Amino acid sequence: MNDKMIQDTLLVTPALLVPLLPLIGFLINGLFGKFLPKSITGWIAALAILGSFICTITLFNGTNSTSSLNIDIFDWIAFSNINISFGFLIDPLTITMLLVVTGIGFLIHLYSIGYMKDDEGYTRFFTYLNLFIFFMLLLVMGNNYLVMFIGWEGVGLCSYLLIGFWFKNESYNNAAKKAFVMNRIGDLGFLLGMFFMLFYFGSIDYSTVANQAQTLAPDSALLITITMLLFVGAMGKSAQLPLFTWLPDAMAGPTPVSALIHAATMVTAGIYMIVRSNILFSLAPTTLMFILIVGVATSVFAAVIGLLQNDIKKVLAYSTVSQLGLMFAALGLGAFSSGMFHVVTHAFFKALLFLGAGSVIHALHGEQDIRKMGGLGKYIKVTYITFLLASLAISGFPFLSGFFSKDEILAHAFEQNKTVWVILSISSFITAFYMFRLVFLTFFGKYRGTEETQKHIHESPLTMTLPLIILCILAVVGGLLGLPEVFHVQHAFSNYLSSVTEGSAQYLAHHEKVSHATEIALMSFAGIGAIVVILFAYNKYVKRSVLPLEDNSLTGLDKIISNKFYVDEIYETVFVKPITVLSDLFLVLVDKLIIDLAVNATAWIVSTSGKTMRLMQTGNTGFYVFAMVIGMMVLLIIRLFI
Amino acid sequence: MSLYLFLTLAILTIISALAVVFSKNPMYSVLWLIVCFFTIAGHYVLLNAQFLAIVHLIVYAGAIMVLFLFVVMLLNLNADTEPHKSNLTKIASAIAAGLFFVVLIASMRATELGEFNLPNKTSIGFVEEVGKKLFTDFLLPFEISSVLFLSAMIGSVLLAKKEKK
Amino acid sequence: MMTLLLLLLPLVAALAVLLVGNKMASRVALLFTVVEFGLTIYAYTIFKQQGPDAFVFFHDWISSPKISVNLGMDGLSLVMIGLTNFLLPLIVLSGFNREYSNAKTYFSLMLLMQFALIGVFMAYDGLLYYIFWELALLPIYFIALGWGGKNRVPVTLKFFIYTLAGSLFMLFGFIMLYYYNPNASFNITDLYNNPICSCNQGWLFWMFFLAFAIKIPIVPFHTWQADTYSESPTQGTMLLSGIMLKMGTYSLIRWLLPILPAGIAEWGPLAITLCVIGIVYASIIAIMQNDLKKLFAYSSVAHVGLIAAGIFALNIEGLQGSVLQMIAHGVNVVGLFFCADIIINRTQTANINNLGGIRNIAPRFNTLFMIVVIASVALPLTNGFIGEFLLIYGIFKYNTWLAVFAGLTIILGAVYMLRMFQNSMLGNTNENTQHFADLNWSETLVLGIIAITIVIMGVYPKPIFELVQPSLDIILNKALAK
Amino acid sequence: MENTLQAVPQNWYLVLSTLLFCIGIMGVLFRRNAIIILMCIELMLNSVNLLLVSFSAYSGNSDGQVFVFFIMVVAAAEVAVGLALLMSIYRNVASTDINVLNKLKW
Amino acid sequence: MTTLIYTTCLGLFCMLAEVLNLRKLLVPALIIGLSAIFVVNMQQWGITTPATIGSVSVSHMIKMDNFAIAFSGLAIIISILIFILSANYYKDEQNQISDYLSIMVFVLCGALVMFSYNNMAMLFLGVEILSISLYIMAGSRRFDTRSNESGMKYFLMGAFASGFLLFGIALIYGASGTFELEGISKYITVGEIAPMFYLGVTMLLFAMLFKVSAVPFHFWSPDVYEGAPALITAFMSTLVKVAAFAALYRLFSHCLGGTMYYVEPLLIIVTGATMMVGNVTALSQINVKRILAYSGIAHAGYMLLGVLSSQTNAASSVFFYAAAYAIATIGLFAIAIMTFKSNHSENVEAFNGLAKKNPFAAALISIFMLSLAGIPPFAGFLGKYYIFSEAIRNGYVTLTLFAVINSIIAVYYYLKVIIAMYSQPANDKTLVIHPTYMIVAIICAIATIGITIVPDMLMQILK
Repeated sequence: MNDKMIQDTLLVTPALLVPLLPLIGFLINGLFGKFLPKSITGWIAALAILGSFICTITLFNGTNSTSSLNIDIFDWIAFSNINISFGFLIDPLTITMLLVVTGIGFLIHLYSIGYMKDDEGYTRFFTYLNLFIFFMLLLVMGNNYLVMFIGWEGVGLCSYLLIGFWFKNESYNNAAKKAFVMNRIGDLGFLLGMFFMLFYFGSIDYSTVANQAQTLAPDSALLITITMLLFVGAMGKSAQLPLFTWLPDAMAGPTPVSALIHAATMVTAGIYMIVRSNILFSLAPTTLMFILIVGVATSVFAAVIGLLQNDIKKVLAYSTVSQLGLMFAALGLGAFSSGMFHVVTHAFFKALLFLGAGSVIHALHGEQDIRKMGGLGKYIKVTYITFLLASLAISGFPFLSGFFSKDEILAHAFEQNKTVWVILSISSFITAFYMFRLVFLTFFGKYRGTEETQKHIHESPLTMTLPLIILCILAVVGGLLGLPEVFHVQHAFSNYLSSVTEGSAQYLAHHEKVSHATEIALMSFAGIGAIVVILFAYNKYVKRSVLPLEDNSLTGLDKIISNKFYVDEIYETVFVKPITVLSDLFLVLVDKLIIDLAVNATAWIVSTSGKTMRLMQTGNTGFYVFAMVIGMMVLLIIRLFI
Repeated sequence: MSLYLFLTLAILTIISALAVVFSKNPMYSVLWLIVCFFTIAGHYVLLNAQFLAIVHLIVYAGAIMVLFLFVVMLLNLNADTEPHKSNLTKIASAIAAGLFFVVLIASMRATELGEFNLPNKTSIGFVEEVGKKLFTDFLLPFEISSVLFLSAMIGSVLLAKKEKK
Repeated sequence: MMTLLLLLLPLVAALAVLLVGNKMASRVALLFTVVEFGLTIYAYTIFKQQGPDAFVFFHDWISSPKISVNLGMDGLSLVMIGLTNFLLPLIVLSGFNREYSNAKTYFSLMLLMQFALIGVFMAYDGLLYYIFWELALLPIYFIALGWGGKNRVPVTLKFFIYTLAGSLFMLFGFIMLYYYNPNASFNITDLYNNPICSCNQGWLFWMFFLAFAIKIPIVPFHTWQADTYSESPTQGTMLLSGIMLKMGTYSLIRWLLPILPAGIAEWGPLAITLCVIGIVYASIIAIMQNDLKKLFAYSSVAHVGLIAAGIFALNIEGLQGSVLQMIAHGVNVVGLFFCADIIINRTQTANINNLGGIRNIAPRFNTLFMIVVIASVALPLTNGFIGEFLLIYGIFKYNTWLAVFAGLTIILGAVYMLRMFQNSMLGNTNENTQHFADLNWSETLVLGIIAITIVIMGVYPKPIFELVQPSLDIILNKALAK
Repeated sequence: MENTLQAVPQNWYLVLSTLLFCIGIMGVLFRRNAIIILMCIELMLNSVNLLLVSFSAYSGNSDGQVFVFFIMVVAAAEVAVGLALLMSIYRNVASTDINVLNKLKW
Repeated sequence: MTTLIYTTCLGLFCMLAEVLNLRKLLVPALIIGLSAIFVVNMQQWGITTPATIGSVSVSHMIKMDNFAIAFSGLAIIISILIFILSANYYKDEQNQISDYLSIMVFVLCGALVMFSYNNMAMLFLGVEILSISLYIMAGSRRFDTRSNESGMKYFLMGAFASGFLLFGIALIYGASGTFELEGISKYITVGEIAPMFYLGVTMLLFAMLFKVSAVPFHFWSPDVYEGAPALITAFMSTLVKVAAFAALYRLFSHCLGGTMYYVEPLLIIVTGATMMVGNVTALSQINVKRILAYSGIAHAGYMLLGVLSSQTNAASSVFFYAAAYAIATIGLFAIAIMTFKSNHSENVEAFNGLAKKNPFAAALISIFMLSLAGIPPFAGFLGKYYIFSEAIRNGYVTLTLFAVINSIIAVYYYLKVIIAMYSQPANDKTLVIHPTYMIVAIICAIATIGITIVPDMLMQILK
């Protein structure tokens, strides 16, 4: 047994503990939560995640960028020639995701302890949250697509549960249902993709699939089909056009949920999946092209909608969609590690933004409309500062985390396709604009709410602010993980992931790397652009104190945008209505009128002929004899002459 | 000679039979039926079944018809009490019976009863011959028919007995 | 011996329950069913050691036309019997704390049903199988007729005649098989090994398919179902949907595939298309159903349609999936109907629009109901998932587009199940639901066991795969050997 | 008399009996009076008797004639029972019309 | 032969019982006597010594082969069951009971003759003994116009049919020159067959079809069944139907088999029509006796399938079917008679709520109804199965399929009663079921299930 194997066996326990701890936390809270004091349940949940995080650190320390550890736990679906095991794969990509999930997950648990303190569903909340983490961990740790799919659907379920957390509200429930169903549409794609792999490759292990795929001709129909189907799955989960509408609605859930699930972790599962299958995707340039188009379109589309949203969380939601689009654009460009990098930095600042928004809402006792805020910077300083920094990060303010990760993507876009670069840049500027519109309207100027609420504005407790501060630090310095080579350092992040992504490099079209000078120019352009946009926003919302109009006084394009281009309405008319109509039609017309009528008509014919035939029995002997004679005659004639 | 005798008898038989059917008064019907039975007895005689002819007369004309007459008189039936069927049914029944006759004859149309040889025994219709047969070959049916009579006897008594409700 | 014991114990139990009187009936029934379940587990251990040979029971019955009491259990039978015997205690238990007029007959009929069902799964002689098949119809009919809803008479009548109609065609088919069989017997091995002229297999296929399609039911033979489900008493519905429908799918595997391969080759494509159409069709209808029981009924049509489609896909994945899904659906649907019963019993309404807010006041019920619901929308790690995964994959191997169409079930299933759950459980309470009491111990026990089973099966289905694999291999070989 | 069997073709008897039989049938169809129907049935039986006797005579086999005895026996019994039934009905409904007997139908 | 003689003697004893003032002892004595006769009957099993009276051989008249013995046994059992019922049924008519019972014994005599006849004369006499006795019994409620009507209708049509029977026999005799079954059978196999003979066979067939109440000769049976006293209806629908079928079957299996090809198309039409008319018309009936009459017609259709299959020794199938049918019907009547009495109604409503008043009786009725409907595990199912099997073996596939469809229709009206019992509210009429009725019903129920469990016991008899 060599050293590596010893090393590996030592890592199995922590690897198993990583998902197990949240599961245990879930079970304890779920089964016995009722009997435990309320305060303890939150801490149990948080500590479970902390445990996972510590185990993840152990894993991180125990491995390096080239190692990958495969743990088969048991045969799950195994008979005949099908063998799908339940197992984990620990490699740099997994560990990256694990760190994000458990790390941010822990912070958000911590935050929630404060945030949810007064909620009657406190224990339930943490139960769900732990379950979510468990599934998310399965998603990223699985060593084959089906285990990933468990997590994939599992997080969907938790998302459903958490969006509809306040289940007394009908519209929240609708939002939850919508999220689940839309995800399921994607899931069907994923499932079919798996079928293709299982059928043609005989396995759905990552490694086998990758190996088998390489035996096929690049861009073959099969590969395109598989990757397209997988991407459909990713579209659902990561809220890409046209399956994005659930994500803004998902903001119905408690804010920490939005932070954890609908910003930092679950929605990035699609990106994780594509990066995980990077060899497959790089073999299918057509799909990559498609991903690029979808990503870019989503990025701009969502950003535009974000411009006119007035709900603090909705703005952040569209921003998330937009950023996800950016990430997919990166993937579409073949820049897998850049995409992942943005996932990480995005997790930091977007989680922070949501938590900050949560803190604002907490301070205002549930007020979410930015038109009724303003001037909050004075009252809640920690929140204000962290929120501001996060906004700067997302806007691409130089040298904050978002700046680096975005630039990396933009640089790749510039290398390959100038149009894409232009569009993404615009989208990035729009982002900067609406983010600062949000910041300025919330924290600057005068308070626009009632006096009554004003009195109660207070800073959040430490359990809430601590995560804000930690995340803020990460959002600020997170970019250091991936300092570009311009700064004459190794790109730490992409190096770390290189073992995962290098396999695909050979299949990607090679583009001339932009020179360092150009890269610096690009960075400057982006940075300066962002600053200019921020200043413009400052001018508009702080200097001139322009307030967003009431919804019903909007006209023209504004109205369309603020109504999210009526996408929901279109879906309603195109899919939902027809199905309900079809349902009634099937029930009434086909089921009742055609099929059942056919059945009943048979019965009716029989019974009516019974009623008719009984009339033959007239009770009259003469008739009977007559009928007998006629009968005999007919029979004789039949026998004799026919 | 016997051919004419046969024809005469046959025509008489048919006429009297029809008269049974068409007589309005049940009494006439009964009487016509007796005539009919006599002609049939005539046929029996023609066919060398003298014993049977006698028995026939005794049983039918003597016993059964008397019974009929008795009932008809007892119930005081006459033409007025006879309910009439509608003409449609009458025509229909006549046609039906006629058709039935045609069908029956048609189904026997090819009946060739083969070369006919005069039976070497002409005495088959005599009492001795018939009696022997009846008490040897047909002994069992003969005895069994007693059961029939018993049953009919009890039954008739049971049914016709006058008794208070 | 074990075989006979397993078969006859419920019959004895049925008589015993009749004798003990109304008060003790449910308890005695429970006792017997639990013992029976224990026996099943014991049988499983024997099976593990000795294989199916340990359970062969053969006795001549009728000499001409030859019918014998030919019983046995291979893996497939054992699994189905396991399902029956697992569900029966739950079904009996679900009848606790309810008032039934003439309870002894009620529970006795349930046990009689168990007897017939076990017989169906054990019989290796065509006609014996048929007798049990028909026998199973009687108790359920009387249960529905005697204890059903107010519209029960026409509904159950339709159910009875409809299913009986199918069965009689099957009887006819069996008699034809007998005369095509040179060995002149109904013995299953003889039937398996008897190549019937493919000219006759086509219409023979329909004789059998009709019977099974009505029982399963496959669209368009399903119209008896929704009404019957909603009019039957809950235990009846559970028996019907949980186990009795599985008779149809089981029979497809056991009797149709291997005996009429050419018939399948000829008509299988039509059958599978019907099944798949049925899946989508029933799901879409379920979306707008407001009656809890009818909604579950249509969902059941969709689910069993998928099972049947998987069987007709004629590959091992489809078959394994169908067996697993039969079990899973059996467990889940019993859970669903039990939940429906709890709701209807406490609120006196089955219309989901009149419900709502139950979650607020009955958290335990909510949690368990939720688990059953997610299992029936086939979330991974619940029992519903693996079955559906394999089934759709089986169909996929058969035809990609059919699989896409069949796969719609996972979307539509989510739509109607969540709609139902939302309308009935979430939201605010109203006058119907405000006094909703949470589960009592027996209800908790039933749903708890179901929930645990759901998870265990979803995580570790391997024992079932292993158990049925040899049987399915044989059957599939026959089915594919034209 | 000896030569009847030669003078008359056997088929004529067949036809005669059949005709008589059909007249009997017609009577049953034609009349509503139960007594007359009964008489018509007697007519039918007699046609059979005639047929049997003719067959018997032409084939020189006396079985047919013996059989006629049994038919007579049965006819007598039938008439007895029939008339008894008729009497008992007449007491109840004061009619021999069979159309009165139509309570049992459908 | 001995069976017949002893039975006749028993009939005479009944007649004399009134004179000897033994009415009280009558029924027990009858039952014991019939049981003894049953034993005697079964002892003849397999013994082929020709029947004699004194020194005169009558084996050309009667032949107690296994077929006859088996059916005789069945008939005797049916009679015993009916006689058990009669004790209570006629308890208000003590001064006529011996008449009734003796006539019923004579019916049994007629049936015995019909099982064992070996000569057309015996067939004719058997049929007439049976029929004439039944005319009387059907009309035996002298002051009940329904009973009168029933008797009269039965009598008129029965006598009319007798005419055809005789005409047929006469034509057969004319062609073949004999009344003996063997002789006729030989005539068929040797040489040319006169058209007259075929007509004779057809007429004979018509007459027999009348006796089994096949369409279009079925008109009498619903009216007669409805009007006759319930016990007699039970008797008619069991013993008489069995006897008629056995006679018809015997006719074709022992004698006219060679002409099967000729009558086959007719029989197929009649069989199909009988099944259909019986089942379909029964659907809209509300009188239980009438339902059973139509059901009897339908069952006649199924049994005709057996007759069609007579060339491959379907005797055991027919026997089994007849037994299953008869037993279930008697059991049904046993309880139905009491229900009719207590409700003063013979309609289905009389059964309303029986399951609540007397669940055991309701369960028994259900068993009988389901057995008649041919649903496993009851005897009726196996009977149907055997018959269908035989029919298919003989190539009547389409006809069998038609029969299958008909059995589906039939379920509806059998369930009607069950539904009334189990789902309708009970009325306030008290229902007392006399123990003797219950005993009969229980015996029938046990038999109905029992012969399914060991069907070979019956099926092997006629192999």
